Amino acid sequence: MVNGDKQVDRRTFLQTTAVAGGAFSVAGCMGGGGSDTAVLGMLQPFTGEVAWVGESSEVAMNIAVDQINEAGGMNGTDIEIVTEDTETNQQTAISALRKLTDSDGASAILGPTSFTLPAVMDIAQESQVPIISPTAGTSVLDDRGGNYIFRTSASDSLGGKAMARIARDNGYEEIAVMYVDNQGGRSFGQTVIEGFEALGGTITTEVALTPGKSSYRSELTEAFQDEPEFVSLTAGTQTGQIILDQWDEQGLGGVWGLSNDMQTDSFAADVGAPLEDSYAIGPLPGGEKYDEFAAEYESRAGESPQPFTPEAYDAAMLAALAAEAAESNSGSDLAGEIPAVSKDGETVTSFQAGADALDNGTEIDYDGASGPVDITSQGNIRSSFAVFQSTGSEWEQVGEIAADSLDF
Amino acid sequence: MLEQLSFMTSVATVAGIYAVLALGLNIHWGETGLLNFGHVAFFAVGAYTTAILTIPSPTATQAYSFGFGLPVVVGIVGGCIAAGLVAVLLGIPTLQLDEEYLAIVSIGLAEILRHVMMNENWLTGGVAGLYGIDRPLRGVIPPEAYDFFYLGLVVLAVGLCYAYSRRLKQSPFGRVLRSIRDDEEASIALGKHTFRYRMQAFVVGGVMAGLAGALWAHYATALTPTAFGANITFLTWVGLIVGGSGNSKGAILGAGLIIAFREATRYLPDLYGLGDIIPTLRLILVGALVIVTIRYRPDGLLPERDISYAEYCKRVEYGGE
Amino acid sequence: MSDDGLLEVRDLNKYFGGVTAVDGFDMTVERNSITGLIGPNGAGKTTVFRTISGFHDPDGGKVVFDGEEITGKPVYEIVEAGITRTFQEARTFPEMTVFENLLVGKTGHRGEKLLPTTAGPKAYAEDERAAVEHADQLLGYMELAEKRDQRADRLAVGERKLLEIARALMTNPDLILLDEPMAGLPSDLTTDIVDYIERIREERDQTFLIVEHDMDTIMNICDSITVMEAGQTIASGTPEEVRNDERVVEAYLGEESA
Amino acid sequence: MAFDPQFLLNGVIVGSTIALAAIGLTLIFGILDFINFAHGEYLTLGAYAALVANVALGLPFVVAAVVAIPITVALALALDRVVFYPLRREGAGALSLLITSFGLSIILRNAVEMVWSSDPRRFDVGGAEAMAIAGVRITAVQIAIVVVSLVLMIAIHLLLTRTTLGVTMRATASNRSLALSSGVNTERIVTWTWVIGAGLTAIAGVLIGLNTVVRPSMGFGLLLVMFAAVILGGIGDPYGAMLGGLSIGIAQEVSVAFISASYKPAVAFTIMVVLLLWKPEGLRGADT
Repeated sequence: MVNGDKQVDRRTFLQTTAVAGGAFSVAGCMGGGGSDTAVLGMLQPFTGEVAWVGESSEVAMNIAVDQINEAGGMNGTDIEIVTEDTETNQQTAISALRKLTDSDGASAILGPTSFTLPAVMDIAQESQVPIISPTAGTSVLDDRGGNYIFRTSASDSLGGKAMARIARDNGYEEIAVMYVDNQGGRSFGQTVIEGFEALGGTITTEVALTPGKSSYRSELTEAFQDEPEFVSLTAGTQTGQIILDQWDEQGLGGVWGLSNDMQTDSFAADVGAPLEDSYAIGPLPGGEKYDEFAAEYESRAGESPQPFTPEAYDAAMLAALAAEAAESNSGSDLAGEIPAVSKDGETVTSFQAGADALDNGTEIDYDGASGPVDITSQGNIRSSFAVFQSTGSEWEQVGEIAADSLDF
Repeated sequence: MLEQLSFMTSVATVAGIYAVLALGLNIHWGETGLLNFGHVAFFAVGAYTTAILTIPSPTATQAYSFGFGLPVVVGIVGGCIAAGLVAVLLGIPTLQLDEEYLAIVSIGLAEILRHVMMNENWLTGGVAGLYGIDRPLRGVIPPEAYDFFYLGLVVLAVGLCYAYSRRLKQSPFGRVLRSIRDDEEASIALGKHTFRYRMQAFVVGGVMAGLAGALWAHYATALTPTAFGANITFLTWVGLIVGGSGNSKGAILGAGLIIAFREATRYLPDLYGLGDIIPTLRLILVGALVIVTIRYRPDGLLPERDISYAEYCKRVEYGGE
Repeated sequence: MSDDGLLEVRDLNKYFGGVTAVDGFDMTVERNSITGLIGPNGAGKTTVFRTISGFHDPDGGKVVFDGEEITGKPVYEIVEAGITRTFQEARTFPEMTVFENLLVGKTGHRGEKLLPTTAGPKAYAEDERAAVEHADQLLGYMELAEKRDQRADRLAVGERKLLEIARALMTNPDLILLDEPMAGLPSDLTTDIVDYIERIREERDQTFLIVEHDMDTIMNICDSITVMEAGQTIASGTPEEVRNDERVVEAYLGEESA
Repeated sequence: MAFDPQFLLNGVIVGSTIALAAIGLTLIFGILDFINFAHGEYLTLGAYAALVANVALGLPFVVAAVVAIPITVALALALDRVVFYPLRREGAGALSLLITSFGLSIILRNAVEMVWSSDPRRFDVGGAEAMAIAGVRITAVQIAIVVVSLVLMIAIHLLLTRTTLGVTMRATASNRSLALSSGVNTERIVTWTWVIGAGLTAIAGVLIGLNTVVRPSMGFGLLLVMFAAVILGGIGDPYGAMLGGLSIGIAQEVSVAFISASYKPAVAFTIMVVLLLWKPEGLRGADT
């Protein structure tokens, strides 16, 4: 390389860089967790294809935190949210988690998704800060959770079995399975296959998809080559919609069984008439509590709640209630209380009610926007699923699959 | 402040790992002129090899089929060797190509490798990855001091790679590498078997990247394919270019700066409250740093230094020490 | 042709795709001579040159050097046998100093192997000392000592030519192949180079083979000249003989009128 | 089971758009002598320019697509002036340009995401339904995509063979030792290279967006595939790039019938690596 006259000499450059770096660090010391607030960290993707996850769950978490702060805060201390971007990348996620636990002194971490959760769970455990993920369905967590790792969303291994049941219960004997080839998609898709075969059905084709491609026509051709009448699809809304649009365009027929990511009314409306009679699974609607949450969400974000937002709201609530029960905002103290406040006690649906009950020495059972949210000692929730069918413009609940019927 | 120190320790550890990567890349590009854009491949091979060698054998629910439960030391050495072997395999087809071809083919090979990691569950655990990777001397070092211990280990690795790079640089071997970088045909004309040199340099740099991967595996304790995207190669390149290629000190400085810059920009939201656009803005800043450095400081902060006649005479006089 | 030629090229053939570049070419280079290989554009000189130095594999014929057949051997073996070439455009290593440029030329240096390098400088100290001394001596000989710490890309064109020849000498060759050494040089520098070549031949008992396009430039420096056209040898002998050869005149006239 | 020709058709559709974008990349590669990592972002910018014209301003799709071309070209030229030209003037090496282009790629991609978010968007064109023709399903839009791509490729052929500019460009691109050092009015050729390269790439972006969706990562996601096409065709060879783009598109789609679809992205690279081992000078071979 040629040294032009524009060369900045080394000292100037180093000084500039050092000053800039120093300014950032100082700002960091001032900005992060002062002692007058408690910090809840949020670790989600905010850039790239799944940026919507971070953005929408931040809205949900803000709703929860505002309500908690209005009720006097967590153990009398106002909560501040610090968000960090995982960039859906293990390395960044670890650095970001370290910043939240070490630098910001977070009491608990909400997030991340299946992509990065398995990669950070040991580190959270070591740092003794609980992780409550509203978004990680991966079956890896089935027997790795508990202690410091919890989630408010159902495991893919349950979701997959529920999907298998829907297909079987509706009389389909041969189905095809498509899933995006990432942490979340594959564990869900694989359990659909295992579950459906366990129920005596046959899988005609299994197609693993790379997310983020522009054309899935060949994958569709492959999946529909034996003309299955039912195809299970596990994908995010973006990839899902491309696939369904191209399926419609190609006129391939059959009905779909869609994973919970796609069980939103905006998705059903966007795909529209072709989706009529297709199925989706989703969490059992949380009744009144959900409606209340949905209304608040809509007023803040200007759209109906995205998938996993009620779970994000509940995750924040659980963290705060656990802190109340532990009478401490330290992560290692409150972690142990997370399963305890979620089940077996007086049913509460708000932070205020829960905090009051705990002050009176009553055990509580938090029921939230996403359902009863009962956390097992393994950190999972054991929830029932709702079965939805599309009317061609929205999802309509047509049945329920009880948690007990998924033990096969 | 203690919390800050702890965070700084983890940033320094990551920076150290990148420094080892950058030192390896410096052997490739800085010394030999190999346009390697698939550096992450060696990193990944080092990481997965040590993971597979050290994790316990799988239980029924786990996707992978091999876990040997060997000591961490064996794993790290194994990771380096495997990375070296992969360098030989990748080198055979690619090192005979023109440099631009090498750049693109090496990206391609790294991508193929990433897809293998994602799909071959029996070996790598697939997208679910490998977890519970042991850390050296975990039971012996007190937990509160462990991060510092591990940082020490990484610093040691940086020191070793630096010392070795320096030894290469000052040796006649390094001189031949530089001659190949400057003008391969002229080097051939002087009777140098340049393919062999390119290959040896490729392996040495690859082994360093493998070491970085092994260190990463035992630091992160979990591996998933998402940790091995092309952005790692790119970040290493940026570090090397900013620091100064052809200069080992520059490689270390650059890697440190780029990681510090990446982590420091995390504090941006606290400063200005720009809200939603902050994460994208951070990445834009990293991009801008690259362009600005290349424009105003093309040889990096610490450019390559010539070895003078006097130094040669002196070295020969003291019997080479 | 005598049998004790240092280099003997016999019936050399080389094709590129369907095109014949060299077609049964013969030549001999006598020991301690300065031999010229000339011919009009496209005659195949460069191909012959590259084939002798090992940069091309011939499709037929043989090259014998010092009694040993080196046909089709890789460059590093040919250099080891004692033939080193230079380039028309003086290819030095631009980002290395003059002194380092010379050091690279040292052959058979233990320190250029990875294992001794790893073991440390002591393992190759002897060879390095020899290399430094050799380079030092050549620097003085070629009057480049003042420039030894200069990076090669900062040298003037003529100095670069000298450096390249000095670097070739570092390999201790018996035969040096010069590829148009005078190309692109102003006339005073040309004289300089010619002086150096003659001096080296006399003082260091060196043999040169010079490939040149322009006949006049090398008439007064060569002992013997081989002329080729269309891949074949059309004449060889002393400059005087060659200058008066009809076919040579024709070949060069043909080019001028073209 | 019999091989379904549908795979082949899908490959032709995908391949023809890749081919268009790859022509631009190979010309820039050949003439400016560096690997432009930001090339994919020009594709994205083209698609978003058309999207804004079509959806936000309500222009008919065809008009929007045409409007997108000058916008992308202007952007590419402006970026060249600000980012690449100063480096070229100082005689910076190919690597400086390459690394700079990678930095530029990050900036552009994230800027697009900042402005339009990462949500996928669609053009406002009528809903397409596939027709069954000779056992394969194809939509009217897809027929249009293939036709437009073909017409543009023919146009490029005429430009490269029938105009002085084109001939000079081709000569410069294919003989890289000549590139930019031979003293012809090089900056003018550079300008035209960007105009043609960015223009074609913008159209490719619009067509890809039309075939599927428009999103910030669409160009970057295709970058490596385009590289593979360029290498396959031989650097600097526009016809090679067309052939390479088509072959890779077809190979990728057809591969789904035989191997796991999650290996699909690796197919392009595998072909590229194998070809380089077998024939390092590219599909069409060297001219010498």
